[in-house]
Amino acid sequence: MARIGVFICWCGENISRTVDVVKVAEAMAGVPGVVTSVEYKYMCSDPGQKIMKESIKNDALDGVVVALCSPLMHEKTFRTAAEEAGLNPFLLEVANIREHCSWVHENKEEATKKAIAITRSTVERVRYNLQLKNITVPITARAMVVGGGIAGIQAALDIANGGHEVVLVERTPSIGGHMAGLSETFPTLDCSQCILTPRMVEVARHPKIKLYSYAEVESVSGFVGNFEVKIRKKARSVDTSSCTGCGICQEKCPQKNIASEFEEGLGKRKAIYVPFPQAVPNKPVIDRKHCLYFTKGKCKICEKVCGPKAIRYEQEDEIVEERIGAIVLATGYETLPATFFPEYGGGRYPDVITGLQFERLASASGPTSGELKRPSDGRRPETVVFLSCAGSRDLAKGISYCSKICCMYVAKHAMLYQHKVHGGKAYVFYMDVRASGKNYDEFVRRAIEQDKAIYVRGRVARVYEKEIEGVKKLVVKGADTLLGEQVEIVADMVVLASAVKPSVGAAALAQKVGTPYDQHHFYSEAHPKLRPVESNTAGIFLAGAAQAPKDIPESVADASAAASKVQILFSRKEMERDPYVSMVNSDRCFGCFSCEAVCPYRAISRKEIKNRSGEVLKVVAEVNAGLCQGCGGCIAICRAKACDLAGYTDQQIFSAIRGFNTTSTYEEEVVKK
Amino acid sequence: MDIEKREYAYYPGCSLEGMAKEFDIATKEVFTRLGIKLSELADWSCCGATAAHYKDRLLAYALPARNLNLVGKSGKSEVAISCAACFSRLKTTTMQLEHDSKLKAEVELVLEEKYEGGVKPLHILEILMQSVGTARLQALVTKPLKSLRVVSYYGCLLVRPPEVATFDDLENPTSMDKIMECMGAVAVDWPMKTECCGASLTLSKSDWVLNLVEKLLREAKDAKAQVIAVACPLCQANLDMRQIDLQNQKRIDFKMPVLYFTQLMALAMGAQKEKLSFHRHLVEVQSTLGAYLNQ
Amino acid sequence: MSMNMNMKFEPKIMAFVCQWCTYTGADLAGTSRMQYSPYVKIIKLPCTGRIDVQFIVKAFEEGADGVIVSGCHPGDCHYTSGNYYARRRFEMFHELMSFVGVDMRRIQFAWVSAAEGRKWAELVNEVSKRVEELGPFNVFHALREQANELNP
Amino acid sequence: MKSYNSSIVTKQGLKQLIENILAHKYRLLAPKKSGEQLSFETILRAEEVVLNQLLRTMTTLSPKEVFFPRTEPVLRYTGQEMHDVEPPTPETVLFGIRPCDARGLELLDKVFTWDYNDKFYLKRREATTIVTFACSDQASVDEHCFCLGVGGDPTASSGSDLLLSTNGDDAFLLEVITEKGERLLNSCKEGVELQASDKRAADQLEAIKDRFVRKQDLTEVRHKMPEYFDSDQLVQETYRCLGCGICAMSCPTCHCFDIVDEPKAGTLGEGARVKNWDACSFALFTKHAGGHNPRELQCQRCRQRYFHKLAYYPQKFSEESLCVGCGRCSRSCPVGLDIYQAVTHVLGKGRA
Amino acid sequence: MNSIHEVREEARKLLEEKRVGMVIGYGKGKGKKNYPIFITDPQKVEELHFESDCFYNLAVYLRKPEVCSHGKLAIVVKGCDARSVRGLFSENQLKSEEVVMLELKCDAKGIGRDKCTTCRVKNPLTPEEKNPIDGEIAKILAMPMEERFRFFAEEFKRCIRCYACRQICPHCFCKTCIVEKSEPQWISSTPSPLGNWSWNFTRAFHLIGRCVECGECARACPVGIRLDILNRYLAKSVEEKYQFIAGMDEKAAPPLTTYKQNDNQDFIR
Repeated sequence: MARIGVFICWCGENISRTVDVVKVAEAMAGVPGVVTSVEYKYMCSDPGQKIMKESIKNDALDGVVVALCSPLMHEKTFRTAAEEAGLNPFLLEVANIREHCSWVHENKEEATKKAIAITRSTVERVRYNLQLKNITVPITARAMVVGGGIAGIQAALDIANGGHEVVLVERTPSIGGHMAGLSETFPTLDCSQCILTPRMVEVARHPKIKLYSYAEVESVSGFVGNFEVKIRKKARSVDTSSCTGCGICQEKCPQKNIASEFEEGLGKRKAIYVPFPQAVPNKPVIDRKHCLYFTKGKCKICEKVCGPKAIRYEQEDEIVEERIGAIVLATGYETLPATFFPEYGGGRYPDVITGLQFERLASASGPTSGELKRPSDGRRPETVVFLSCAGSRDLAKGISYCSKICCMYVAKHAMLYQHKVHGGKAYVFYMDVRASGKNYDEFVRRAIEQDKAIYVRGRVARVYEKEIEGVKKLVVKGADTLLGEQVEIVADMVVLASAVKPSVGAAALAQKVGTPYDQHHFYSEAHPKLRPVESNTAGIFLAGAAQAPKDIPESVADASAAASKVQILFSRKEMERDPYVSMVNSDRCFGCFSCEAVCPYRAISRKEIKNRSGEVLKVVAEVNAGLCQGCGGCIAICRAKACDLAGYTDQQIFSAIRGFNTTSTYEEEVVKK
Repeated sequence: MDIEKREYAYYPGCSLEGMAKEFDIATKEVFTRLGIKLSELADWSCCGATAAHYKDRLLAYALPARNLNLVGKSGKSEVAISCAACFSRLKTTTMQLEHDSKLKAEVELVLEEKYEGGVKPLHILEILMQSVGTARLQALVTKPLKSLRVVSYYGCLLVRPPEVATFDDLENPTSMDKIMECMGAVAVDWPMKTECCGASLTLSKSDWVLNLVEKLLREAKDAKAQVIAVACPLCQANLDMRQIDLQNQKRIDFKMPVLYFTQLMALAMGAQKEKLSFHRHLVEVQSTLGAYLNQ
Repeated sequence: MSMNMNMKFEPKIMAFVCQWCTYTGADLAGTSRMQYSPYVKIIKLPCTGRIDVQFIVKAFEEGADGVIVSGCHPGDCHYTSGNYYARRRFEMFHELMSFVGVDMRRIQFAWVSAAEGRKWAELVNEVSKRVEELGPFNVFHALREQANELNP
Repeated sequence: MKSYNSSIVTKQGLKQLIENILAHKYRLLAPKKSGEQLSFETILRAEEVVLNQLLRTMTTLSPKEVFFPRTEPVLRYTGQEMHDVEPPTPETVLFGIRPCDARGLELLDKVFTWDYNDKFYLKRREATTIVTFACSDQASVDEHCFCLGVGGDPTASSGSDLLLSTNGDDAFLLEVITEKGERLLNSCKEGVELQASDKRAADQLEAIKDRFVRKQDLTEVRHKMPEYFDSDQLVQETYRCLGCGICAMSCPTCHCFDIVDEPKAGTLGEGARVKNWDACSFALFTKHAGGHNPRELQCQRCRQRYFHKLAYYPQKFSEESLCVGCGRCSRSCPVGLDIYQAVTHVLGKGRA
Repeated sequence: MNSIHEVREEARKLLEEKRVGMVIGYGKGKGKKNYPIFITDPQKVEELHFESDCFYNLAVYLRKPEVCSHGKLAIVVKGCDARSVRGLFSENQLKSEEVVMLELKCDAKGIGRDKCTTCRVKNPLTPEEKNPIDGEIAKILAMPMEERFRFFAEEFKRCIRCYACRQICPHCFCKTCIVEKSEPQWISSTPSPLGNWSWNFTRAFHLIGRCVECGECARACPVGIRLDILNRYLAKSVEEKYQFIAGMDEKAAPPLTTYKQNDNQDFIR
């Protein structure tokens, strides 16, 4: 027979005004197995808690119901108190008779009846509460950062400087990301490469950072603190340990007209190449799609000229395995290509370019060495039209969100343009100017007031080419909504601030890692306000524009925040978690694996049941308590009732249901008295 | 891509009975040459056009629904349409009634019969590009429109709204251009492909329409076009007829013939010019296209 | 049903709710002091995905006249997808229940977020009123009484 | 045994007799069509008894349910208190069972009395008068019947209190077998024309026996059975068994039951301990708490049933089998299992 | 395969080459009855038999331990059996490489309550037409709610819990059924009106998106409960709502173990 104590709170008048707490106590006293049932003015006060604690000891209670405010309020308080008194905290349940009863009902008899029912149901439930223990999970204090842009670099450095090993995985041949390709940065107009490259070098030299460039995450298994990651090192065709980075191969390579990814297609590169001079690692890679040896079977010039004999045509992709405790996803963004905008002639007119292309044109290290020239004919553009919100905030284009960084970089572009082409005209078409950030609005004002950028509030409907006096010009047709007029501008160049979207493959990576993403494939944070750099999957953290459009300062702040989350996790050898996890009765389980299908956390694995001679008798589900978050989806889908959820067992719910629907005659009489 | 069909139900629409008679004639001519039968629906009625669509939502769906049912009754599941507006109305109706059961019930009440659904309205451009294909079109050309500079004008309803008009790019349609190229002509890129001509405002706000038409014609002229190809009777009427007003009111004479694209096709395929009713156009055709007409 | 002829019918309605959205929404209704019908009693679960149809059947077996099932709106699930699976399960449950003749006005599924205290109060009132009008779930209770008669 | 008189009664007379039974407030149970089934149900109006039908079709379930219901409480509890349950025992007339069923009851009597007198069964037995209908129609016997092979007889009177059989087109022969039967007849014969007769069903219905296709004698089988305990052939014969409980539940002599505590829905702490039919073909029947099951395979469970019927019961109680040859189990088996066929087949083939 | 002769030949080969340990098929019993038979000896393949009253769903035997102990199996399948086998594949009860299906066109007429009249997988093994509302379902749908309730309650009341429906169903493969679980005992095991209702309701629910409409449950039921109507109705709903037909594609996820973000939620407030 159970020994249950029931403690009912008046909450001053909050409960007692509409619930006759004395009657509730009296009614509970008559319930079989309830050995003590008392009410008190403020149960949560020290003397109130003391009543409960003493009763736990003196009455040898093995279950406690506290009837008071919402469990979200004080469940923790009373469980801690119960533990102090020597009772397993999970043997205590809260009956919510304030938020769900006294505050929402006026009729005292009805409220009292309902309070009795709530408390009774909780008593019935608590009979079957189990002694639970928080779960401890060992932690491998080693992190993986995916993505070597500024966010990934920052996160890797912060974690490594905290004393933990970091594995940094970058898809392209060099780290640096988009930031390496930017000209100047807002709102200070300092040179992007000047601030970034020292960081890149630091990564290369850091003893705690293991860099896998030209590599991708192949698979992830395991759970927080205990991931096992397979990384595919793509064949570089160059032995990076013997290569000295002298660059002679690149110089001599005869394949020279390949559009450079780093130059956003505005410059050329060779088939063996280092993406940009400051690349980390500064080792070339052979682009097998364009290499003459790989496509035609002969050439091998690079091999011939290579002093240290570092060329490896026969190299294959290699899979390496790493044990990891936490993962930071910093896979960044890309922007919509110009071809996405046929109405602006993107792809048809070479002088309609994207913002990132403009960055390269404006960059001192770019294809024009920082001189602004039209891609079509190399002429200096006398008039440039910048279109912000190209694709962003445009439901017709399937993008509802604001790309956030464009307002600022468009202002920057207008400024840079003015600095480079004196007397040139910069028009900016905008919907709103969103410049909230330190010194941001001042920056935009400078563009308008000092650098005379002409801001036109409105959108552009069409851009088309027209030959005027023997020169191909771009006619920009739009609306000036402030004047309520249609405007037409004859320009030399059109720059689209095209929408930011997650990198290609972001969703595929999320699926490998087992973390959710939104309809645009941006990674979802666990809580938009309170847990912005954590994903819903324990041990997976987010940094930078992979989660939403972000500028550099934000990405860096994110990265440091994620790094700090990782270090909090790594600060202990073991991690404690709520014990609300699913469990499988392998005798009842017959391996249909419906649970596996519905588990959002991939916490269900398959276990073979063998006999003594090692033959597999059956395969059953097994819950990985490290991954399970306790949603209980597996239980509802299980026909055999082979699963159950600690803390919310079928038996507890069954009893709670029975407890609710039953008001014994005794209890009814108590109410009527 | 569909295997080429040999027969379609055909919905000409009111304009093609009247002022766009030549569109009807030319279309039939082209399809006959392609060996595709267009069986005109018996007892078809008006689709409601823009008028019904402005005035009465129910009527705007009930009228096309009636005609769609006729298609079903004729034993066909696809109906070919020349007029861009008719196409838009019929297609919109099929899509709307599929999802809106309340509207469907109302329409059925008006029709006094069940709306059966399952009919696919196809614009002839769609059929020519997707089922017939450029190779076959090219093969039928006997009198190529060599070096004739054509700008294709799609207007609004062939590409908008994008949910309805799905067969070509919303912002930069190319189907008519490709067909013109098949006919041997030079398909000139120009910026006004999908700009509006003013449509039915031609009666109530004729000055607006005049402005729009002027811009269109000017761009065509600037692009050195010799002729504008269209697929919509109202576009044709506006572009053609308003040139006379421009001449009268603004003293601008563009002399730009505006032809249905099937007229040009028929011509390239060797049809007799007399058959194609060029005389019905207001802007004189002979002087510009003489060389091609008299091939 | 222990209903005296001259007593008012007090429906028994059980609500199975998820702890993240609806339970918290009901708390909000409380802190906002919204007044509503006292006949609905809540059982808290981690997620609508945890709600087994067996709970609802059992509630009726034990004498419930109505049932509410409520959780996070689609897209808001704390566990990302529990409510999506639940939604399908409940749709088919709905199909089966109505096919075997259970008046589905007695069972209400809802999405009530943590911010929708008002919606919770309205939901409770609406379901309570509807079940009150429908009266006790006599056809089902009859099964229970027949079963109890077997154990005289 | 005292010999009682027989009488001839017309169809009309029989109907009157049934009406009188009802008028005397007996609870009358007889086969009645419900859905597509024929089952024993309480009769409220005489015309509900369709004589032709009950002669021709056998009920799916046996009448054992009248004495040994599929579920019945054996005690009740409220909180910590327990209360005895007295079975309701209205004076009952069980009308229209077959001679095999009546014999089945005699076999069950031994089970429910040998070490403990099961009051639930016995009180019901006591309160019930049994009016048997001999298998006297051409259609009464079908290809599943094999009572002759297990010591039964389509016209036997044992186990019955009154025995009815057809006598020409519109009349019946009514034999009084026991005093209980006589008491019933005496209290209800008002207005029933009884014409004394010296016939007995057994005498005039010899021809029915020719209808049997299953005549092989199984009574001697019990001595041979132990040899076949590990027979592969028996395994083969029962390989297709799926482990449902239809055979046991429709059997007039299967009597295993399960005891479960049933909480009373809508209450807490109240409930009853109930006795429910169980079946040795269920996998759970012999499953131990630790998970081991001594009868792991379905063929072992099947064997248990056959051996219980034909070997264990005869060893324990009498020379009779616990099978009365009614054929219900093979009639209802969804995979066509057949105790008669299995046993004759295996024995016919000799030792495996 | 086109005829039983080809099946016999294939079965002989499979057994002789030891590619399977047992062949499950139909054999001819006495009279005109056909029973499931289990052949391990290649000499005995001639006992395999097939005609219009071979109505069993043999897939049920694939989960019997004594059958499974023979290693790889071959099974004669009609449309419904094949659907069941594929359903078992999809729920990880069998591996496709462990079962050889010997497919036969079926013209079974069924027995008694024509379980085969609503069949749509006789040949080929794809649905022949859209799941029609059959008369019996229409009859139920025409009833007012309370009448429906009474109809099914009366049906279920007769249940004696022999569990033949469960035992004959290839898809009721739980080793321990929910009704055999105590603590908590969600469904009373006592054959009383209340427990019977919950039992039959729950079984129908558990078969949603899994039942292949073979009708064996209703055929087996000794007290004639119309379980088939329930299951057929649910199969129809699943097809309409989720475009899913059980046992057609072994790779397809059963509909309740998956979802779409835009699933219907008209019934949710």
